[in-house]
Amino acid sequence: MSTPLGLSRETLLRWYDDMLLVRRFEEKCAQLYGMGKIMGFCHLYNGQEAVSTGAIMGALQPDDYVITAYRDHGQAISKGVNPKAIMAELLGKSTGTTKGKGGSMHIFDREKNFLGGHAIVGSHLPLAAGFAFASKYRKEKRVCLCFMGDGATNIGDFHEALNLAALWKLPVIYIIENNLYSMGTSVERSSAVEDLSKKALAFDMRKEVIDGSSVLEVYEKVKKAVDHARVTYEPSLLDIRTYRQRGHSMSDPIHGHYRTKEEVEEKKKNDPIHLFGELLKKEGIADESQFEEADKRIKALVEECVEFAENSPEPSPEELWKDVYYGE
Amino acid sequence: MSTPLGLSRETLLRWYDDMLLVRRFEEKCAQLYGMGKIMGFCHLYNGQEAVSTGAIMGALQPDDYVITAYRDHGQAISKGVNPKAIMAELLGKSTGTTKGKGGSMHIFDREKNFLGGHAIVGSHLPLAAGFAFASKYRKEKRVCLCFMGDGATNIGDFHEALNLAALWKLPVIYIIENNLYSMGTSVERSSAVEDLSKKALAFDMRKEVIDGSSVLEVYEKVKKAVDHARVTYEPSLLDIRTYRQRGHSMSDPIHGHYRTKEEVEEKKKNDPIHLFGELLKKEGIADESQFEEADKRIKALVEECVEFAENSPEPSPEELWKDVYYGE
Amino acid sequence: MSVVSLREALHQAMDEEMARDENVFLMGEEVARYNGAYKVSQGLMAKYGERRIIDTPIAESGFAGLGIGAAMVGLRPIVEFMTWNFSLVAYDQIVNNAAKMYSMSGGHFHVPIVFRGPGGAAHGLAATHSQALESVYAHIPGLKVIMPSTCKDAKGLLKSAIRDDNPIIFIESEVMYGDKGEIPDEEYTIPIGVGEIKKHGSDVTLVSWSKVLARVVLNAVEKIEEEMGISIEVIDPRTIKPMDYDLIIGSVQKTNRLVIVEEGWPFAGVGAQISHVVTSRAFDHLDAPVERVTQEDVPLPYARSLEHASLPNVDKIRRAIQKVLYKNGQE
Amino acid sequence: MSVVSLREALHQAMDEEMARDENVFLMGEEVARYNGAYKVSQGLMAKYGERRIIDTPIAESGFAGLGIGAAMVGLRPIVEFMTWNFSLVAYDQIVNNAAKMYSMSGGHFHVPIVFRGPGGAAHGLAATHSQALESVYAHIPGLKVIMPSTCKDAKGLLKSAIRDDNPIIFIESEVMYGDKGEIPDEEYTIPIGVGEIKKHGSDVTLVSWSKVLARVVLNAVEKIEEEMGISIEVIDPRTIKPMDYDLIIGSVQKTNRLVIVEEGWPFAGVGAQISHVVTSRAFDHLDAPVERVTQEDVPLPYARSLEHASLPNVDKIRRAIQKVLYKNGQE
Ligand SMILES: Cc1ncc(C[n+]2csc(CCOP(=O)(O)OP(=O)(O)O)c2C)c(N)n1
Ligand SMILES: Cc1ncc(C[n+]2csc(CCOP(=O)(O)OP(=O)(O)O)c2C)c(N)n1
Ligand SMILES: [Mg+2]
Ligand SMILES: [Mg+2]
Repeated sequence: MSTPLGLSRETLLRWYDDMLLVRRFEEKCAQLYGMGKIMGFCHLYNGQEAVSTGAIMGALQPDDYVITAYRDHGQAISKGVNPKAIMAELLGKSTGTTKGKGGSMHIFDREKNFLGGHAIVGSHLPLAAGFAFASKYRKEKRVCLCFMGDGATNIGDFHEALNLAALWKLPVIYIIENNLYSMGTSVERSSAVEDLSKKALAFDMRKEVIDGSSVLEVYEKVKKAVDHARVTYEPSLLDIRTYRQRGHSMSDPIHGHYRTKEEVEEKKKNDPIHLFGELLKKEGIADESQFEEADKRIKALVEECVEFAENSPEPSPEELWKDVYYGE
Repeated sequence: MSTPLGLSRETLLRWYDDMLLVRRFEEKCAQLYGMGKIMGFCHLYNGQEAVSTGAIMGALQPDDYVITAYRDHGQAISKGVNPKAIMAELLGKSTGTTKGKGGSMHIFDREKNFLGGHAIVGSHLPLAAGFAFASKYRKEKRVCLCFMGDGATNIGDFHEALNLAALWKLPVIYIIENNLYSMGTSVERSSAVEDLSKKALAFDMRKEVIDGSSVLEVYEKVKKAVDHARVTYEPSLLDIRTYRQRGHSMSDPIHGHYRTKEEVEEKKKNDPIHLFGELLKKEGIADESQFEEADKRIKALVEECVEFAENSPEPSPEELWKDVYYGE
Repeated sequence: MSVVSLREALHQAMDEEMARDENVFLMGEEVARYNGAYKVSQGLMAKYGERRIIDTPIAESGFAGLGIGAAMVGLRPIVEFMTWNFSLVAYDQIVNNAAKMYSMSGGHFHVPIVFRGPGGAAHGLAATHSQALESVYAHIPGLKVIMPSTCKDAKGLLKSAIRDDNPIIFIESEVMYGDKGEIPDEEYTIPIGVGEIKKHGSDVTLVSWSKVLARVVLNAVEKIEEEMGISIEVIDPRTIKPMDYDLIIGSVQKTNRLVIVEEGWPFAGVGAQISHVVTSRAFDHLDAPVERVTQEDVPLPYARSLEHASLPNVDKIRRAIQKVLYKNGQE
Repeated sequence: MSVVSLREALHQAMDEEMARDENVFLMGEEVARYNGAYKVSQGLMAKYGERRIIDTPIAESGFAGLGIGAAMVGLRPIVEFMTWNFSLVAYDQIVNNAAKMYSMSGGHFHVPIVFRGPGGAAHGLAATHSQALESVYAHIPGLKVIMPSTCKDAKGLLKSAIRDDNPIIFIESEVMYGDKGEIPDEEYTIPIGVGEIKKHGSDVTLVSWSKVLARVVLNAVEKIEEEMGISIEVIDPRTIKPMDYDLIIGSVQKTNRLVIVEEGWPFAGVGAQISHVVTSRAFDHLDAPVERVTQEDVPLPYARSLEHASLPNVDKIRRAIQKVLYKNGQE
């Protein structure tokens, strides 16, 4: 039986599970935030799941690097970071990914080559060039995926990082998760070019526009960029069109002065999980009952995460003085 | 009798004088620097004269704004800043353009709308957008010419300033004085695109490549950009190809690891003053004797500048505390 | 008198000054259509239009620099940083262009601009989003730094800042935007560089400002006064630079003891400067060395317990007061 | 012992550490083909090739950040800022990424990187190019700040810095690059955080560092000792953060007087921090309040006379010493 892109049934279902896990995880975060158990800023990934699943779980090897901004739960999960540890982090527990130091915006996992979780817009782009630089310096074949929002393409570090990556041929793929808005500001009100992929022209950089509602298209085109980088060390700029179904962060409205309820409803029809589910059914790879089973299984897993987090200890007071200077 | 671009004989000769004045002024600076009378960093303009003369004296109105980097003597002179005051500044005298506060890299003149003289590479580009913003805010027709080096196109402020200028349609013309090197680094070793005008593509900005050895071409094409900005408020990025005949600053060699003596000699054949002189002769607008007369006149003027500077008083000690907080 | 929130007080200051002077405009991320990330500019776009209330891309260095340029040629920009943490990408623009322009241009161009926004820690925002940065700005000649702790001061000082012809660093507190306070009904301004005695006392002088004064110190003093049977004089300098040393020294000459409580980090913080100047000018009046309570010298962690342990709190303030009074906590 | 210039001492440190560890590389503007704007990296490209000696575009934030990223995954970059003035465009990278990464990542990623280059004033470089910025870096937890004043210390401390696993701010002096000094022939390092008594004395302790110590203080002390008939103890902390307070306090317990001479601006400068800590820990030993000599609180002008008047000089140091000794200059 032929499957989409010749991918195995197991692979396709694993991707579906991953997207669903991210969705359910974020919904739980919203709940816990409402209950005051998660503090600070919390930026949810609802609607963008096909990007992290297709790009990371789909196109990457385990020892490839991933770095992203503060909207980082999805990429972390797709890179294999333990969701229990992520949930514990959100609750500020010692079992969290950073022992309660970083919180939602700063998820890190050395073992999984997940290098954060960064909260200053654009400032992580040069770091990504640095990981790629190190890979090339050591003559490794590791590549780096660096995720950013559309709003991040207007800041200076974007220009400096992409110029260095293109000039020195560094194996980094810069992925714009173009969800059309930076907080309440639409792309056409913040960028002189609405087609953000055009920004690659200033660096003669390989570029592509990608439909972020299709996990298969994301996988296929990110994989092409990754393979290209592995062989040639050349970077790419990928403009992945997606949509944020919730408010910018927990304290922001889903719609308001900057986008209408109608727009959000319209966009939700392209929900990436729904579309992928329909495709899997059409292709006869799965049926409704399997999706129901998956949903049960994943909801249970998310509950386990919460339980683990709830039952984990607070960081000890001495923790305040740890990890400030290495080796001291 | 028809003249180039239908410009009056007086105009053409005035431009020739301006270019020659800049040249002789800089040669004198080199002398005085050697004598230890000019301190600190001093960046000479030799070889780039056609740019400041054609763009500023040629294409601008008096109330238009000019801002540039630290290689600023030429633009200041072409904008009408008194060369005596500039020379006095270089000697650190109270009669200098900034009373001895700023030195060579920080020439300012409010009356002439010359807004510096800036020494942090790229940091003046956002200021230029601000002048243009103010012009539009007040519904004036003033435009701003902002000069920068080729090396400045790789820094973040370049990206942020050009995006704001294009996004908000601000009447600013960004002029790259592309002399092929930033200190000892050639354009192809510092920028992912060798054709720097391509950087305009990231902002859908009007752009043009200009031969900086021809004062007439500089005038004609900068004028087009200026007129366009006056009418439409739209910015431009102009890549003017020129050449620095001397070292980066007084302490740097004219040639060395980064460029050969041969290259410099070859490039000097395109000396903009020489080329313009030949053209004026060919067109029968001036002959050798007039150039000799002009050279005498201008050398005398430069001597006056030195005399004025030498005979000017040092800043008074109280000056240290002045101009720190306005109105205090 | 009427009671308003800090958010409203700041809003009124900008509204009144924009009505008063056509050259004043507000620029920043989300200040216009979104009505401000923290709603300080709520309604200003509706009133003044998008010509004077301007949404920017995420490009702090770019729009800070654009504002500086506009100020050089006569406009009076108010540049909002969504939080002061994000000003660090614009640090060069503020330090090299805004602060030095008037001097470096030999008086040709001054820079009447206000940079404002919330600073310091909120709750659970972690290291990059919780910084109290007054020291790294107050260190720079050419800048003035203002940090109000009340609604009244916030409005009066922001109006003075907008009218001032120099670059001003105006640091608010995001957790206080909803806090209410009385402000006069008639128009008023509060002079830059003049501190205020918040509470008279005789045994110890306590200097603090902004959120840590309003939220921690003022709640702690009465409690501590009762516990220890002492009387504390509390001073709010309101302006960090120029600092109102005379007011503090006058108080220390009476109490002979000084405690400084600040949210910033200890090393070369604002408190170190106050401690040095007061000690050198009131050396013979000090019965004990100046004590400082600061944030611990570590990046601020996310977890609530660690965050609390790192920031100034009542216990630390009590210990500092006991120390300058040579009283052992155990007694 | 052999006599080398400061330039050569720094060069040797980088050369030896690059030979010792393949992961060490040098990156910055003009460091490779141009052999360094100040020739500190002279010959390194010829020896190690362009893979390890790397010319960058003018993009301090970009290459500082790239270096931080490379350090996070195990390389040990040396990032040269042509001068520290240009680091201000990379301030966010250093403050938010380099300094906080180890803590914010809960120990997952530390950042072994050295940022180095010349700081402070040279001659006639004016306001934007003459800044002594140690205070705005030492204020930030997670960073170490080193400012050597001799060739020996420069080499030994730079080697320690390159081997240290934390982000290091290493500030040199461009006017001193040609200054000569003795260094041991055998390999050596100098520990970070340990100061040195440059000259023993009994009446006043004088703390200073970097160029102002080497070029101004050391020339002034003997003269002043003779004039005033006193003996001065001179201390070079060598590292600004962590500061060797114990060494200074030990000296002050003997001399009972402290003068701090620094090139930076006064407000919340490093000297304010030293003054506060020493005063609070040696209060009963101080016979006079701590005196500071700093750059005046203005942007540094170009003209030689104004530049000289703004920077620390012998007259200012003499006055400060007279003050802590309660001696009137006129006597
Ligand atoms: C330098 C900087 N400026 C401002 C902010 C505040 N801020 C956080 S997220 C955000 C919007 C970013 O939008 P985008 O890049 O499109 O990412 P998205 O949130 O849509 O995923 C802003 C302005 C910041 N974190 N850093
Ligand atoms: C941000 C910053 N980094 C580095 C420097 C040091 N620097 C001064 S001029 C220069 C080269 C600039 O070259 P370019 O922009 O091409 O201008 P040109 O000198 O050729 O006119 C450098 C690196 C600086 N002044 N500012
Ligand atoms: Mg977005
Ligand atoms: Mg150049």
